[in-house]
Amino acid sequence: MSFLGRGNTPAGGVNPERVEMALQELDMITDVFNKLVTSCHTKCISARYAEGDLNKGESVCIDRCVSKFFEVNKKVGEKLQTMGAGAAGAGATQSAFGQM
Amino acid sequence: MSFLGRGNTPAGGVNPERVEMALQELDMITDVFNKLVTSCHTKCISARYAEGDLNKGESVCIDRCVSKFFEVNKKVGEKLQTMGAGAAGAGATQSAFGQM
Amino acid sequence: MSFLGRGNTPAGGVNPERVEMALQELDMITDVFNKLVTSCHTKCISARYAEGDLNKGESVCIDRCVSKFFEVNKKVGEKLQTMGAGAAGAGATQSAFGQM
Amino acid sequence: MDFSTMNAAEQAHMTKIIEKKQMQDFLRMYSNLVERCFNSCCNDFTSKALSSKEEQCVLNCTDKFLKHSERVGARFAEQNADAMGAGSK
Amino acid sequence: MDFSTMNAAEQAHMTKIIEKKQMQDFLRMYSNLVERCFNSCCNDFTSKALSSKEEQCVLNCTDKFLKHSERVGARFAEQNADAMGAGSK
Amino acid sequence: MDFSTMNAAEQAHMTKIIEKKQMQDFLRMYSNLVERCFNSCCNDFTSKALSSKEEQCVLNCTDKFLKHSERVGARFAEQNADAMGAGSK
Repeated sequence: MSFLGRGNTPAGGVNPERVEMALQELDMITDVFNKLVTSCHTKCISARYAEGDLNKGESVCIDRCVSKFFEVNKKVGEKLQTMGAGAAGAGATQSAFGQM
Repeated sequence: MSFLGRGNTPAGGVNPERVEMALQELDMITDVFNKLVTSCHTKCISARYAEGDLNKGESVCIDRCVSKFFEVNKKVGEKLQTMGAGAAGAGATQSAFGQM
Repeated sequence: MSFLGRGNTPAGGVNPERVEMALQELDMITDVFNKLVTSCHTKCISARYAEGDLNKGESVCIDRCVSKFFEVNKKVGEKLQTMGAGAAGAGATQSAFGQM
Repeated sequence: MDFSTMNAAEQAHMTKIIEKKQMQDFLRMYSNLVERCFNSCCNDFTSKALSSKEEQCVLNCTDKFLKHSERVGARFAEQNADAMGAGSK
Repeated sequence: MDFSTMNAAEQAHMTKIIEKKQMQDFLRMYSNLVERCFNSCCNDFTSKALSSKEEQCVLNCTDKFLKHSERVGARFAEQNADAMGAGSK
Repeated sequence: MDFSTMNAAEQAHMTKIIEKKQMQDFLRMYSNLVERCFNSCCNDFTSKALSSKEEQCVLNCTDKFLKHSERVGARFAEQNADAMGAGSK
């Protein structure tokens, strides 16, 4: 997921652009992780809550779920690159500011 | 959706209040657009994904969906103005800070 | 919900750390309030919308719903403290920055 | 929430930020309301115009949601006051 | 949205912020797309590898979602232009 | 994520911001947990008090969610490490 470029480094101080990019990458990772937790909870965890431990079936399901989620992440990323869809993402921002 | 007022302009520099307002309006538009995309996807797109193109029925549905969503946006806005409901929105903020 | 500690106060100016903490607490309260509104709406309000007023059954349901939600909030908080789960929360942040 | 430990400059600063947040809260509430009432009330896309039945549904939905939020807010404030009375003193 | 009342410095400042927001919008769209297509297409967890059927579903889902967003964006821009023509002049 | 290209001042700055984010992550996780367990466990509003059955459900729900998150986090870190080993070197 290290697809954000990096700016040039100054000698000693803080390069705000580079910190900004690292933070954007961190927010992205946190966002993906939270979606992964929610999706795999929906797919694997019974909502009956008869006990507090993960049972064998749930544990195995989680491992496979994370693995498949990463594969889907990769496929979607490749598809977006093929389509050159960088532009399509910011629909509202573009629609609203088309005249600038 | 241009319902946010504008402050006075200084001669050459950046008026932070006006930039702030424009950003708030931009965030609002982005938020509405994202909700529109999600709602019309739920209403119009079959989750079977047998093909990658929009079929005729889906395309027509999207056009009508956007149109109806704007009408609902207008009706809700008018209703809120009638009710003078500006106050009701920030429930938690007010509940939590009532004593200040 | 006043579980965030407070820093030392300077004489006259603004202590950014303390303001930061108060804002974090405010965001938390707003977040909980919004979830409460959504959950109790799902539990208590019929989606038929035959009239604009809350009926007797809906009103009583809302009161009980808020009360139960606070009890659940308390139970979850106690459980998290027992488990010392402060660490478990920031999964992605830790996963992504484990090597720092 | 208790601000008595804050000095005057901090309280003034907070008040300004809170006013900004209230505007943001209001805008988000507005768009949530549009989304919620659209999703509940509009299910027929054979026409692009809102039917009178759909329109009435949207008005009732808005009305009821605001009354719901107000009631939840009132109970929330009571419970919060109770919790703080018990907790912080 | 109308920026004609802004001076050059303000417009330049806005442009920079908007570019940053477009990047964030794109990243969020990406993760939403992964979540959506995963939830719709993956329902069998007897294996950890994506089946060819699931993979095709994900590709179609991505494709269709982007076409959907583009169409919604086009209609949105039209409606917005109409609303502003009627509202602000 | 790889911070080796950052200088010491930048790393210190990042560490401080990350600590703040971890607090925010924790608070959001807390409120998500309350919402999730409330929605799953509470369906009877003939009383305002939590029944013992509902309480047990909430405790199990909390317990299980944390164990779920930990397991997902462990797999996530492994996959991320794999992806970065393959991608950046």
